[in-house]
Amino acid sequence: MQIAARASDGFTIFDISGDIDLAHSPQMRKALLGEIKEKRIPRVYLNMKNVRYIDSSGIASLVEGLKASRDAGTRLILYSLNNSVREVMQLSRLQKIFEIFDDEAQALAS
Amino acid sequence: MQIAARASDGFTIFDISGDIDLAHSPQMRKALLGEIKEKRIPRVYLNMKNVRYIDSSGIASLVEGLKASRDAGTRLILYSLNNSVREVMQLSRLQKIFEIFDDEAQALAS
Amino acid sequence: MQGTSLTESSTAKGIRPSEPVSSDLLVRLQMHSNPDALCLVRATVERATELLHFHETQTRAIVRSVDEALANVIRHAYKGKSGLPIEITCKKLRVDRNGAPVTGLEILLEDSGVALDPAKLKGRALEDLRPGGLGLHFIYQSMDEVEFSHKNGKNQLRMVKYTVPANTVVKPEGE
Amino acid sequence: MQGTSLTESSTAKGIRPSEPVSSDLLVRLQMHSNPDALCLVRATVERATELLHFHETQTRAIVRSVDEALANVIRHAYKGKSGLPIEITCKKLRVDRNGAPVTGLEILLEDSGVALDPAKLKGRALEDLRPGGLGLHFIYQSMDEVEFSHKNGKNQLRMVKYTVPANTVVKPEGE
Ligand SMILES: Nc1ncnc2c1ncn2[C@@H]1O[C@H](COP(=O)(O)OP(=O)(O)O)[C@@H](O)[C@H]1O
Ligand SMILES: Nc1ncnc2c1ncn2[C@@H]1O[C@H](COP(=O)(O)OP(=O)(O)O)[C@@H](O)[C@H]1O
Repeated sequence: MQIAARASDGFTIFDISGDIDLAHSPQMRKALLGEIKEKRIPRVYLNMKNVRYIDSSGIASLVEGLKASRDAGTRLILYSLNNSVREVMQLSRLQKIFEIFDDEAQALAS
Repeated sequence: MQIAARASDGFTIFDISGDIDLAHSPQMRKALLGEIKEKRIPRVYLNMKNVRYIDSSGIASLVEGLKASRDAGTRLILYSLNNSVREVMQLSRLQKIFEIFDDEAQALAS
Repeated sequence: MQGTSLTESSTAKGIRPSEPVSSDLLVRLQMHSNPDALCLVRATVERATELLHFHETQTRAIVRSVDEALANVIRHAYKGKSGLPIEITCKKLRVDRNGAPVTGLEILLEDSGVALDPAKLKGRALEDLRPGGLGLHFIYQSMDEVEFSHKNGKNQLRMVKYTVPANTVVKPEGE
Repeated sequence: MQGTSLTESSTAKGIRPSEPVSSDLLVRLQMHSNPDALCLVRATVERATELLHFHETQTRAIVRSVDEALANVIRHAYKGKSGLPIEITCKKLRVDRNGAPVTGLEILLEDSGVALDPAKLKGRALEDLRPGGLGLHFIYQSMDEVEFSHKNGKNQLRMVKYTVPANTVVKPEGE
């Protein structure tokens, strides 16, 4: 997994690629919580376009991020989920809990 | 590996996809030799666009096809080779022996 | 132009056709309880499902189940300790438990960690929005057969998926 | 906008960091001498090379070498007979043979087939346009170390590739 941040006024976009699995979800969790809890960035976007795989520990990290953003009164927004990630969201019954958009344009406009 | 034939007047195009390895090169060999030796088709094209991997047994089958086409006075033409296939051609020092084109348009116009 | 599919299964030139062997082993993997190795297993299992012509969605479901089960072995059976042995055996099944002809993939995971507590194996209600507790849920949702057992001092988890749903689908109670 | 790379290697939450283990086993595979299983091994080895951050071209060269070597075991050592055992062990190397720090992938293939004839192991001149005789050439071209041996009744082929070319590269004579 690789995670890179694009920071701007009032928001941060994380471009994530590869596999968010047991070996790598802690790295994503740390990045997310840093932006949400510590820096209190109003909108944090996750670009999931190049995420090949996400496991339950990755989902758990996203849920932690979502909870932290609710506590902080900020937003966590996901976009460009491929079939594999969508399926896991559905299996976890989380597709309605998260803010999910089809692409970056729609996510940024939301 | 999957191999499908598009037959037309005076030529046949084989669209090959997947891995041409020890398990599958006999199938490609059979298809090639059928078209070249038995049917004596003047031009046989191999569309390699979706070939993910080719091993030395696959290369051996191509060489057999090339020899058969020389014997028959016909042409065997390859196109749309990806990096992986190109490397194997170079390792085998065969890139100058085969007729190789960048894409279908160039191959058909040749 | 006319389209003819030439796909067929064939043995290599000079290779004698497969002789009947007692077991239909596809591959056995031995790894250590290291999260970095999970990606290797996912790749292997993915190809094994392709070999058996599972659909893409089924492939992803199987890969996910094996990955989650291995993650559980690492985190729970081995309590996060690395360097401990895990074995994964992938077999092709040609008959189901009633002897009916099927195509199935059997995956057997074996570890020498602490034996598991069956009471904990039910997974949790999803209504509760909290991190964790999803792995078993994914597995039970995805596989046709899921059996935990303890044999010769080893934990075994046997999972089976059929290319077409088998008549006899063994699901844990409560699913 | 400013770009910050956050890539780091990290252990999972609740997982103790790797303890030093005697060997750096990545994965061991057991398969039968069946050409259909080659695609499984290629996928596994590909991921192992990704784990060690080999470049794409190096990855393809390593995968190709393992595949060709296994094809030779099936065709030559086992004379095309299927169902016979082959073992592939992938290890991460941290030092080369002189003890210098490196990152390397060691792949050990083991079979119980007929012992090979070293005289045949040179490969052939490529000028001669004929099918066959390319596999060993691919292997010698691609790997940094290639060693055939026979131990405990087993044929062993040990191949090593370093992420950066090592100082001591062992090539067979004549290459
Ligand atoms: N291989 C295992 N060994 C021991 N306990 C296990 C194993 N797999 C699952 N469990 C138990 O079942 C529970 C539920 O597992 P799971 O649904 O994967 O969620 P999580 O691992 O996030 O808690 C675990 O918390 C653990 O107590
Ligand atoms: N694992 C092996 N066991 C026995 N003989 C082998 C083995 N690998 C290679 N050889 C010998 O080396 C020769 C050259 O091998 P190779 O370059 O792969 O080409 P090919 O297999 O097409 O002949 C083979 O023909 C065979 O005689």
